[in-house]
Amino acid sequence: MSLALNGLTIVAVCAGAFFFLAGTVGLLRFPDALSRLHALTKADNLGLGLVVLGLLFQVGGVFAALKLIGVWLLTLLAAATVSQLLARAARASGPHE
Amino acid sequence: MSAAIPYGLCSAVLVGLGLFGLITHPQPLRKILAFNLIGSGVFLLFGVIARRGAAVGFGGDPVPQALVITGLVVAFAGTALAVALLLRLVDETRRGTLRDE
Amino acid sequence: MALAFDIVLVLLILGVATWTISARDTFAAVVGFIGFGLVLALAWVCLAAPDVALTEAAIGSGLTGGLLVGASARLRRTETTSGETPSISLRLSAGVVCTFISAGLAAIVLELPGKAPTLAPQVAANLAMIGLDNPVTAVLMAYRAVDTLLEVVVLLLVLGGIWSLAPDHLWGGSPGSRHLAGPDGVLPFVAQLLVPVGILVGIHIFWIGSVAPGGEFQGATILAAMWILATMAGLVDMPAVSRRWLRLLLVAGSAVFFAVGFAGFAMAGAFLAYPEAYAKLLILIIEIPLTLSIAATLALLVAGPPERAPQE
Amino acid sequence: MPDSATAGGFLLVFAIVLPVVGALLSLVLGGRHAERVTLILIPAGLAVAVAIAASIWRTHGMLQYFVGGWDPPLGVAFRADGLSAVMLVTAALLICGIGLFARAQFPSPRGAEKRAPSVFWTLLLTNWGALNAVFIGGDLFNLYVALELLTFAAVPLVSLDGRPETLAAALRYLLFALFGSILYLLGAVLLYGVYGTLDIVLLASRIRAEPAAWAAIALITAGLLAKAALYPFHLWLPPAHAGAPAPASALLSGLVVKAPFFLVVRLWFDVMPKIPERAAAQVLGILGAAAILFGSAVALRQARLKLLIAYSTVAQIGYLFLMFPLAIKPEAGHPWSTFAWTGGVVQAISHAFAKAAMFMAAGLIAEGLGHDRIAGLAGIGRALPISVLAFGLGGLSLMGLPPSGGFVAKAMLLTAAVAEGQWWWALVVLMGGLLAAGYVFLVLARSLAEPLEPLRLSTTISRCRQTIVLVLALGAVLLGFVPLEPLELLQIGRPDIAIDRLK
Repeated sequence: MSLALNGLTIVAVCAGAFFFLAGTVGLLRFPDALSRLHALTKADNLGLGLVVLGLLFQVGGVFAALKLIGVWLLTLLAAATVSQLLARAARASGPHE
Repeated sequence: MSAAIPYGLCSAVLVGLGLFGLITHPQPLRKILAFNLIGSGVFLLFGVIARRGAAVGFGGDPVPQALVITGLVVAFAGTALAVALLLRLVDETRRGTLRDE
Repeated sequence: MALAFDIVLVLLILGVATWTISARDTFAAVVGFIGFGLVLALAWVCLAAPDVALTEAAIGSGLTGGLLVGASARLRRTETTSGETPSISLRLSAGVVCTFISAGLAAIVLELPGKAPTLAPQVAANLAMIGLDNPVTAVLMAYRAVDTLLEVVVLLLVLGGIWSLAPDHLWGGSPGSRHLAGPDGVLPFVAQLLVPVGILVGIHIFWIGSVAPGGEFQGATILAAMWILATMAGLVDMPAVSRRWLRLLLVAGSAVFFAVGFAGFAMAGAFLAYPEAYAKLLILIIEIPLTLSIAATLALLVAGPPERAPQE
Repeated sequence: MPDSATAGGFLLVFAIVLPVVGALLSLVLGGRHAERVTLILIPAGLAVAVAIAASIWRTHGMLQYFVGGWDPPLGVAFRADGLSAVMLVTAALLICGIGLFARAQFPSPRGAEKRAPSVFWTLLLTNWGALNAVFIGGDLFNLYVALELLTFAAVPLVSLDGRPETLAAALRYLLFALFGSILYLLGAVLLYGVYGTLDIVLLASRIRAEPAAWAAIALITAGLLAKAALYPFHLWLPPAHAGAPAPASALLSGLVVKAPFFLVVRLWFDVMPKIPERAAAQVLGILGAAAILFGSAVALRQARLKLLIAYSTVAQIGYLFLMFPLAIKPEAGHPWSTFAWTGGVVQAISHAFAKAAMFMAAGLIAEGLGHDRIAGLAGIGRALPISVLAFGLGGLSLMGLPPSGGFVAKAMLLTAAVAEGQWWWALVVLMGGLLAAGYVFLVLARSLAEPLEPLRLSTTISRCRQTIVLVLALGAVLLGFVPLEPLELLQIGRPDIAIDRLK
């Protein structure tokens, strides 16, 4: 049983790490601010979600699991806000990079 | 030999790095930043010393850990005062360095 | 395996630190510093100091970072004038000196006595007397309470020092400019969502400080951050610094601290001593106003000197 | 060395708590009341300081207090020996003089709270509390917090007038001071790592001659020197001390720079008496000598009175550090070493009085003239005779002419230097005295000269304020008449009491 759980964790966390990597590549390679943000926030939110999912198989109690999900939700909120603000700032300062 | 050794070496390098920044950066804000790096190095060294003192079921000696918390707060206070002084100075002079005229 | 993780983490810390020092742009350096603080918090976890990790993340990275971001954004306009870089010979000699210092320090670290001195047994031996389970809180609030008391005074003093930088006609006014909440603002929406959660988290972290990692400084920092967020979103406005209630809020923590300290003369025979039966209660009585005072002080420290004239 | 709290130890708590609580009270009540709170607390604080000194004198032992009843190394101790007592009383007397003097400059009128007076009075109290905390601190980390308190209380005083020059001076001061704090803290951390305590007395019994201890002490000393503005760390001092308002300059130059010096003395004579460090002490002496010669020479070339006095502070700080090569001896208790040690401490006290008087006299002169250019001083000797007299009397002490505290101090240093065969320090002391005479007479000659046109003061300067300044200057002079007896107070609590051999 625990072997199966460990396996699920490894798969989920690795998948999460892959999305992080993809997001970072996007950040570095995409041409302008908006598409960089697009790559980064989408990929990283999914990546973190997968990592949290992987860790959920390992926690002992319901409370700890809720805490982990809470962390994910807060990060989602923060990422969404910050990318909104950044995008507005980018649009306000013009199309040049 | 303990697991704290890498962090001890890290703290030594941080102090040197911060000092380098302090000497070579002319802008006051970068100097303030460098201070914070040196401070982090010093605190980290204290943390290593605390870790070495693990005993009676504690992961580290709680006294240095508590002192680091106090130190962090005091360092923040110093940074806040320095930043406020700098911003006011820039407002007054529109000039960002400490150079004499 | 654990050692490999430590080494990777250390390399990461040093990499971010080098970036912070070497970045050409000040703003980039500040962003690097915030990242540095977060990675450093991980190091504190590895050093079995979760209380410090929380403080580092909250104050060392969060508040200091926020302060520096604000400052560098305001300095951006003037930065172009100060583009001069130090001469190569200065950089070289500084590099040599700093390498020497780092090497010396590293040698001392490696030479630290094999049997490390520790006060942990003494801390543990008296823990039951105070009724706390978190040894770090016990050190902060009992054994070395006088340090904590002076530290809170330091915070207040620096706040007074920052206020003193206001021009005469703004003395007593409110810090920062008024943030107005736009109708379609993202920030007000988030703030309305996040502030209540943040306040709960702050209180929780303060409250568990007696038994688990956490405490008044960490909790207060989160509360302060929520206040700052609410101000930035335009939900609340920074009060005029001459307000009596604000002054009372700022001083309440240290006042109660001093009061309990003096009561110690009568109850336990020494300044800042707690009678055994009431130690936990008395510490709580100090900590509640102290947390609020520290939170207010930290938020106002970030807000800076008054920038708007007081309304008569 | 007492190993438990002593009777009367609670007085030490009050020495710190009274001013700090006063400052908090000022913050709550509003700036209008800050002055009143200060003036009420000054006699109380003075009484506490005198009571501490009297208690030490009577019992012939140190006062000790364990805060919260927790013994070191777990808890924090406050301790006062003879040296602490003398510094506490000096600080209280000077704060008293500065407070009375500042009433006219920082009045608190009815109505809305004013910025400068509220800040000044609150910071005066905080400085006092921080100074007392330094003088009686028994724990290196507690002392770190106290030093930071002192720095953060001192820096805003420099930029009180908000001009760009003083803001820059304050920022530079703060950066130097923060640099000093970090070095100090690093040293303290190393000491804890090796010896497991930060308590000064426990450290003294555990410390051994080994690289880590040397490094720690070098770091702490360097940090303190940056805060004490010893050459070559003096760069921040002249603009800061000259830019502050006169009463604040008096506080900064008279007392605040003495706090780190006091800690260097604590460290070298109380923490590591067993480690003979003659070569290191020579380095301190050389830096001191450089400060004397450099500071005095630059002071001679100043065009502004307050800058001249500030550079003279750089020089006079140098004298303080001449005591180290003369007093550090491998065999403790050598009679001449006690002589040099006492000379250094008397220099600290007499300079505190003399420099406070000189800065405040310069403040009055600048207030009267509307400027402090030395070239424009002609006629001020007739217009403000008492202030100029006070300046001259303070100058007497700086030069080391009898009768003055400065004379006693410098004579003791000279004697020790000659007796120990380190004649080069004697030469430096004499040179410094000559240069000091140069810059003091320069000012006096200009002040006493006949003006080309009759001098009209821009404001009237009250006689009362001039008298306060004169009293402080007389204090520096009177120190020259103090017989050896109270100097014995200085020796209480020192491990090597050798004063008997001197008699």
